[in-house]
Amino acid sequence: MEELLIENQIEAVLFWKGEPQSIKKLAASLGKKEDEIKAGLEILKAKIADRGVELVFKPARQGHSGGDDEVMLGTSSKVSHIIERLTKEELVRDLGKAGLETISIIAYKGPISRSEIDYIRGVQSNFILRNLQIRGLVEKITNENDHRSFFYRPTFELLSFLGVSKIEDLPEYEKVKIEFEQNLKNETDQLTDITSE
Amino acid sequence: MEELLIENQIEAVLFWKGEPQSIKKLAASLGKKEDEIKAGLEILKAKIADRGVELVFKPARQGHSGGDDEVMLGTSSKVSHIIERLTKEELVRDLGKAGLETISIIAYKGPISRSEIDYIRGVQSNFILRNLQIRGLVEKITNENDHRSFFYRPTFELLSFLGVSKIEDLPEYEKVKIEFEQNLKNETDQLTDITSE
Amino acid sequence: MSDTTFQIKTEVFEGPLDLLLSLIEKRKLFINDIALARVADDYIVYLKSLEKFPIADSADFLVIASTLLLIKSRSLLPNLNLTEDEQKDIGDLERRLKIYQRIKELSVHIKNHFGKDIIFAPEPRKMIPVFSPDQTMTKKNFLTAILSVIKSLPKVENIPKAIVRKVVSLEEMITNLTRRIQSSIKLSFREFAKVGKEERVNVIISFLAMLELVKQGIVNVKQDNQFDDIEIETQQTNVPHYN
Repeated sequence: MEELLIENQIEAVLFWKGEPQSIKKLAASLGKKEDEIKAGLEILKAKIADRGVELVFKPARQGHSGGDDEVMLGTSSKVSHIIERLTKEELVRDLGKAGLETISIIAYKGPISRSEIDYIRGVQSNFILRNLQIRGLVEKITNENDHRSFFYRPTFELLSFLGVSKIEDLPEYEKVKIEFEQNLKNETDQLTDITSE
Repeated sequence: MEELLIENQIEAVLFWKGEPQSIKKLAASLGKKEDEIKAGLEILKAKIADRGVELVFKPARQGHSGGDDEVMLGTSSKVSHIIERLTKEELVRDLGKAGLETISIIAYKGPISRSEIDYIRGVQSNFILRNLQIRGLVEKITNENDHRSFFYRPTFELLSFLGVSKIEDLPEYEKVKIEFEQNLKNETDQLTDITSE
Repeated sequence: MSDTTFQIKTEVFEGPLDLLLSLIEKRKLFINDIALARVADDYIVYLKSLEKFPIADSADFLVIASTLLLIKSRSLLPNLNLTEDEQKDIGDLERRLKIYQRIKELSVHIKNHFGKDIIFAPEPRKMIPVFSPDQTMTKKNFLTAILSVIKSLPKVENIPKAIVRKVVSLEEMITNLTRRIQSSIKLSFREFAKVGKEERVNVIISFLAMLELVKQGIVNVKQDNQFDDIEIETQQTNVPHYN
């Protein structure tokens, strides 16, 4: 497959990250020299002048060592009123059946990993989990035993909102836990079968 | 401040969300009609044809609910190797024989019911279907004509992994569709005795 | 029909159609009833060769075996009368195999593309969380939701009833078929005697032997005397097996 022009490669990385990237980092990611990245950024800037996203440059601050020129892709300032509105809407939307289901699993079974949640629900939960995080209902914590993986648990605010001081105060907590373990035991037995498929 | 062209507004929202959006939702977000959004998407698609990002479409089908047309902005398939190096997520490429078979059926013949999948494969597919759903490669939607039954169709994740911006871009897709419709039409009439969902 | 059966023991098959298709393709045949009659023996021999044959899977395999037996019987005994349903089963099997074969071809495309040039969804966009529950966030709703989650966890269930019913009806079918073939042979004997095609009779007798193989080798059937009722041993009914 033919390779994309450098400005398009830069665009792809910046779009994918959605966060400021240093020129140095971009150069390393793309296997290019910093000067090439800078030139590519100039071309990209001109190319997207008339579009819905724009480049934002953050020069390294004078006198700060280790500071690097950074750049990010962001939405055009001309749509900031729309984005503001959408951000607010995001927070008032109904969480729906999937939301309630996911959050109840995290409440009763948390801390729990995403793959476990996916497994229990039988579908991927990445979008709904992100939504629950933005709404401040669940939070992600690092797995002490494996720093590359995460667990989800209910936030403190959610528990006080529900009026429980600790998670064990949820209705029928012990009973649910036992029932879960019994049913899920069968599940894991089956999982080994499934994955060998 | 002058307003951005609709295609640029769409791009901004898709960039900002970073998740699939339904046409309906986009229309509501931008205060436009769905047709305007669709036309805008076509322009956007043409505009970014030679860039670092691309659009992925997942259409609703007539008679299949759960079924809004949806669209997502992702990185160009031409920078796949670059993003793959950057991503921390583990990419599982192995589908297994059952998985490959089932995915092929859903990709080329979906939306399709479980009993039809069983019929074609000659074995029960409930476990592999659950497995594929947990992996996020296929999803279940409700049959609009019969709310107790379901259809399976490809997800964005599957389209992304296949590197196609729409399912019709798969090799032989149109040819196969005609084949199945013409030559093998009565196959569904034979479904009577196969286990129902 | 004199070809030796193919040794395919080492392969793992997704199901009866997978097995059948591979048998046909190994003999480089097109999918039609002649091809199906030719691979019927291979199919049965393969089933016979399996040491452990879980009943849940065997149901799927046996349904197809029964249709193959029909096709083979008909190819050997043109005067064997088939019911409308049986005719339909045969046409159906051919059609299913053709679709399956096409799907197999198409799966090569999927295999070649999957994970090769991925269109990546962007990293989750960072937003500062703002505590904003909706009205469904109550203890009561949490409990209702979690109970329904537990309830919908897949159960380790035994084989669907429809399949069990099919196994039973398959046994009946083989019994019936055996009787029908027996009487058909008696009829045919006169014809054969006239034309003197002894060879053909031998083929039919060996075919009947094969029927016995099916009965004894796969489902562990018990038959004390030749025309007694056949009892099926299905002790494993509650132990499903999934590949």
